[in-house]
Amino acid sequence: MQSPEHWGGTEPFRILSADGTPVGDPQVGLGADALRDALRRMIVARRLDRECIALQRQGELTVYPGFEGQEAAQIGSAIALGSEDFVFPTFRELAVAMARGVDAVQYLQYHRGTWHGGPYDPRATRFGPICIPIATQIAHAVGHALGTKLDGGSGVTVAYFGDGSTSEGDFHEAANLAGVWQVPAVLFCQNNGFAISVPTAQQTAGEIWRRAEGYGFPGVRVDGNDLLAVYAVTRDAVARARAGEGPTLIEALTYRIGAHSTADDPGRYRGDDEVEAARSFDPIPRLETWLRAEGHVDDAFVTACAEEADAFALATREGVVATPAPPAEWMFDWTYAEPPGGAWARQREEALGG
Amino acid sequence: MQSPEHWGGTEPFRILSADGTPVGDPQVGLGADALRDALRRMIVARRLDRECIALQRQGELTVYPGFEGQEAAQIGSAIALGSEDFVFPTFRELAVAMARGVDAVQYLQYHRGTWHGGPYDPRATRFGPICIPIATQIAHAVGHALGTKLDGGSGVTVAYFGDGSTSEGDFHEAANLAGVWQVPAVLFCQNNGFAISVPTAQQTAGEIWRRAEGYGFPGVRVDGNDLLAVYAVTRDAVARARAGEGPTLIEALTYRIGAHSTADDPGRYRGDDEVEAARSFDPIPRLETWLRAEGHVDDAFVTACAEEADAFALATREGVVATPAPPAEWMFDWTYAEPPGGAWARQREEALGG
Amino acid sequence: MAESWTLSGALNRALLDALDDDPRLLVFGQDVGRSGGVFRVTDGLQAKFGAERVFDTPISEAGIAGAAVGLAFAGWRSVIEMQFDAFSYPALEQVIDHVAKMRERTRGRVDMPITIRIPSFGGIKGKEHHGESPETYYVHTAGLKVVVPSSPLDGYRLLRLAIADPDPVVVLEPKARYWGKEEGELTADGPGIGEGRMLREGDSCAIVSYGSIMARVLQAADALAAEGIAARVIDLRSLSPLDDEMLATAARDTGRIVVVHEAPRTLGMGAEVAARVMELAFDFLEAPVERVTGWDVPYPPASLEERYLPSIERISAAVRKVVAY
Amino acid sequence: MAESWTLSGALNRALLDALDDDPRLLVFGQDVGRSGGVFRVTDGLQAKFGAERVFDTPISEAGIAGAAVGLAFAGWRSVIEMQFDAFSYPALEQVIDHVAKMRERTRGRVDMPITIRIPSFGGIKGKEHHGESPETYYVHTAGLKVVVPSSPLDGYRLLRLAIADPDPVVVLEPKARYWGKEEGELTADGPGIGEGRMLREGDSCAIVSYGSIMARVLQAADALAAEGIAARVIDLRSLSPLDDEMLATAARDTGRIVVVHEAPRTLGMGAEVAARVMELAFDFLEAPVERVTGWDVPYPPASLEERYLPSIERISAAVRKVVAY
Ligand SMILES: Cc1ncc(C[n+]2csc(CCOP(=O)(O)OP(=O)(O)O)c2C)c(N)n1
Ligand SMILES: Cc1ncc(C[n+]2csc(CCOP(=O)(O)OP(=O)(O)O)c2C)c(N)n1
Ligand SMILES: [Mg+2]
Ligand SMILES: [Mg+2]
Repeated sequence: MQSPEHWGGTEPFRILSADGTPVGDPQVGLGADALRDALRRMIVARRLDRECIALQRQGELTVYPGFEGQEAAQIGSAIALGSEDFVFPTFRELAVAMARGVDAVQYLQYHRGTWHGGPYDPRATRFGPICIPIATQIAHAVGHALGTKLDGGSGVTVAYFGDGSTSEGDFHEAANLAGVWQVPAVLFCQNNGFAISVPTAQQTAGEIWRRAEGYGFPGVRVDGNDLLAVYAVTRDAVARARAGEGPTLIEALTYRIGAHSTADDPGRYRGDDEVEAARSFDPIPRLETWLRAEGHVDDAFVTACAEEADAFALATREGVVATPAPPAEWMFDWTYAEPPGGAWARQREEALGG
Repeated sequence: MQSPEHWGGTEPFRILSADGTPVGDPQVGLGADALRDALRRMIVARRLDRECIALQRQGELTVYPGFEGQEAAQIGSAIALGSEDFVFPTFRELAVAMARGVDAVQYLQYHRGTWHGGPYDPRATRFGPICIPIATQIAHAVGHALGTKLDGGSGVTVAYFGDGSTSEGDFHEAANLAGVWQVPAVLFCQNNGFAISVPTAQQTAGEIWRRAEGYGFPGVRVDGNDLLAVYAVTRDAVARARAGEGPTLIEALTYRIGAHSTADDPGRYRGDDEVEAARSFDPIPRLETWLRAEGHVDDAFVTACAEEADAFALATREGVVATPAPPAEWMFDWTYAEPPGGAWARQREEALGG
Repeated sequence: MAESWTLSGALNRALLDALDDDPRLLVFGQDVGRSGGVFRVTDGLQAKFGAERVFDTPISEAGIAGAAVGLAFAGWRSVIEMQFDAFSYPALEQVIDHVAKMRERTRGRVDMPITIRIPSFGGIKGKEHHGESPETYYVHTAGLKVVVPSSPLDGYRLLRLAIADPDPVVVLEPKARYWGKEEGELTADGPGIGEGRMLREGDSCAIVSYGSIMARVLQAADALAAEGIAARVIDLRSLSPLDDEMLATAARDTGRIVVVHEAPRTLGMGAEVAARVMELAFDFLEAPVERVTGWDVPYPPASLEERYLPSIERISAAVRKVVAY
Repeated sequence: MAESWTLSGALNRALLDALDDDPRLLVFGQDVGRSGGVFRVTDGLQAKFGAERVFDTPISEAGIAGAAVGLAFAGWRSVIEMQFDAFSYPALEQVIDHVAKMRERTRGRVDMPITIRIPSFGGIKGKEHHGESPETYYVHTAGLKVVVPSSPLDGYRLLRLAIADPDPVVVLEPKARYWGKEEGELTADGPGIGEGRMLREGDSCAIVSYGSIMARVLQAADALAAEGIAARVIDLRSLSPLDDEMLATAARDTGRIVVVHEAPRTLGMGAEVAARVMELAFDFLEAPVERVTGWDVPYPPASLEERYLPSIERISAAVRKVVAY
């Protein structure tokens, strides 16, 4: 089985089948080093994701939304971006953040409850604030891309979002604006099969990638568990955008192996069999198998990745656990660039004096 | 010329060309009487529309949004509905309202500023309140259709909206819900070329009818100035819905010959030449020419229609002008079915006592 | 022996009983069906009443609210859920323009028996957008009624009353109190929409509050009682309409009012309470109405929420201040 | 000789001057480009600055606000228009969650220099949704500033200040006053955001108001002066932040405050003014703060708007009442 039942309809673009055999041309322009690096990133990301779940269970993080199973979709797309590109994520793109060079400890401040949206510097990392209100960040991405276009810049803006997000009005308005303005943007949907408990089939009666045509730009459906395929379609979309040819909508079919978040109990809405089946098209073994067959990686490499992953997870844990609560002044420090006097200033004193 | 420049892209379904010559099969199931009646309705509606503009100029109505040029789109679709069907309109569907049997004087209370949304009884007329917040009524239609489906009823709910309305999040959410719920609904878009001053080409880079595929149901583009074609596609969509086969999106290409409303100055954003060109594909002469060629109507009939139209316009004028301002109690009478006591009741006294 | 109820359980029971009583009642929203809601308030309802009456929706808050309006035209009554406080904002246009006004727009011909459930307020160390107090947006909107239970038994009552009401009612559920317990019989009898509840008697001053923070208000009142300050405690529970009578009596009896809420101060409920108390009983006021509230800043991250939420100390200090005034 | 300006003309000039001064300023919204805006406030700007800087958008209020947020990340400053009061509601989620909070969310790293222009208030015999007073929704939202000019010259000033402000500012334009004239020099100098203006001196009482209805307040004050009642008149002009100082002084000097606005009473600005005045100057108050406001009902149709809007009679009666208290 290459895909769970929820992947009905149009077959996605695919290069590696679930067992790691190429069904398309694997020469996507990633050399052996880059491919190894991609595998390494996936291994490290998954390990960190599991560490975060443990951290949450131990009370060191608040509710945490894992991404196990989505590593190829996230890393395959993220490595197709250049340093001038800019990402507006949801709350589930830790692996993208890492690929963009965002410090994991900084990122996890969000889930530690230390600060909101962007504890990291979104301008320096070119990775926007973590965004929870569903689909709102897509409009930010489109506006940002418009800004780049007006500046004559070469950067591309990528919005990440989930299948459930495509039901929000904000998805639609942003996508339509992207088409009208012909901005250098990529709308990257990770269709991971669920919006919390609601399967994609109950989210829409259509196919998400097909929405693009109604906005006047191309849409593409890709196997989101196939890193090569994800990389290839994202690279093409980014190239189109950079060349001034406008936006692309990518629907990457993947599967959320874990719970929606540590607060969620997926046993209420899906069977273990479904999750077991999903393990058979896990993106990591898929790439690894092929890379081994190609002779690009061996046991030693994979072991080294696992060791690096452990070390990174532990270092991140230490960093997270060591993060102190922020000073109470921060409640008032960032609200306004030009803070009001009067009652507002007195409130500040009342709050901080006490 | 069959279509103004803004009708690019996919050719719409058409039965009568602009000069009244059939280019498709005119046997759409409307007999001679029904066809004559449709022409009569168009003539009467246009005459009333012009009367309303005059009434506004004379201070008898507040701002009025005319529909000249859209008579075939409105009447062609409205006569495809049965008495069990239900319409949720925008603010520009007076001709639909008339075809549904809504009393014109009642309807025009809205524009007289006598009362909001539905001065007529929307349940009795099966014609929902006039709706200004763009695209919001589409969700009402979808909810209403869901209600009918749950009741096992045979009625179909039709939402009317404009080209500009398709850019709102509410259009999208409602359309997607219609697909997911597979409700008996028809989403009828009158693409009249403009949203106030903004031409459709700046409203979206796609084609509106194509949006349907992304929601998992059929979309169709029709020449909205061809009454036969509009009737045929609407009838089919209604039949599909009634048969439990779900929603259809119809994009009817038409042209708003007049201003957006009596407060609008179209000279600021379009040339007279464009409007002149639009007159050459006026829906009324198109149908009339063909009906004359078929021998279904003659001068006497057309003259009788014009006389009826004059009489109706004048009677409506008299009715409108005679409408008194509502009593001030109405401000409080309908806000709540179970009105609060306390401060609210005291406000009522304060307001009405004074 | 009386049963013990959590707020989540009592609300669940209210929905169950209402669905049982009225075959034209629907319950829908994100994750309310198969999974039973993120706070389990709709647990088991789909299994019992079927997926036609209790169903999951796409993530489309405006569409959900708009569909409820259309369903009302078709004679259906709806309970819709907005998953968290801030996620009710995408529906504000539909709620303000139509849910609140449709009855008026149709001159009374089409009622809007729509209940909008919104898990609200902070105190659960939630992430941003999960701890907001949205009441001002709804209370200022004429045509809506707004209620806030602070306990399981009152939760059952208010939700049943909201569903039975022919007008749209926003029910703000104190998410920090979903798992707190109370013993007693579930009943819709008792104080109605528009009536407050006096939770403690007292004549030194009156503390007026609602929602999650009521629990702290009661703790503060108990501590103050030990100091010899007998603070009356009023649970507003109905923010719109407000119980003017109870407020006026409290002002007349005590002359000193402290109002406590989590929402930011400016144009929070405290402003309306202050203005009304002044209108109703100016001559009896011995001290200015004190507002103990969240600050005029965005709801802070988890690690600072205790510096934002009214604390027992802040509440007590305000009471001491008005009493000493 | 000083020029004569309409409010629409002065606002247009403010946009023109701001676009001239700052090449990174954009103006966009529905019909603001080619047609120059339904109230002509953006007339001629696209012709002068090009369709890259002044442009029409699809009908997507949330998308417009969201795009402005993204543009701010890219270092652009935006003036966006919501065509009428009620048509700003579809953007509320973006405005509350992001426009108001993004600076805080990014710990000050990304400012939101966004100006949201909204033609507001009633009095033009408009249809439903065209006469609302949306200020409460914005004023209660921490992170925003909210200003309301009541005259052409102050309109120029406030719009320039709003655009120059590094924080998001909502500018509620009194649409009933777009065509009223005032003579003088256009300048951004003078009272800033956060400051009120005293339009009439007087010590018998103070009438506090803003927006379209200011005109009536002044007429009432003039009529009252003839009766021997010297009412101070305060144009708040900045609803958030409020000019506490001016309110406190007015309360101390007069002991009697009447607040006038079009918005429904419950949780309208009058509630906040009343609560603040009590906090700031309780001991000086000789009478309860009177609220002369719209009723707690939807804005009525044209033929009843005069029964809804505060009239000169209602304003005068309230003043007489507090003075006689
Ligand atoms: C406006 C809004 N409504 C509801 C929610 C609650 N919510 C959080 S995540 C989620 C599901 C999102 O599904 P999807 O877009 O598929 O992303 P995924 O979680 O699968 O990554 C929901 C409904 C929210 N965050 N924002
Ligand atoms: C939410 C909202 N935004 C803006 C407006 C202002 N407005 C009234 S009509 C209109 C244009 C509508 O265009 P379209 O949908 O094409 O319908 P048409 O007027 O052409 O019939 C606009 C923008 C509105 N009524 N509602
Ligand atoms: Mg998903
Ligand atoms: Mg149009």
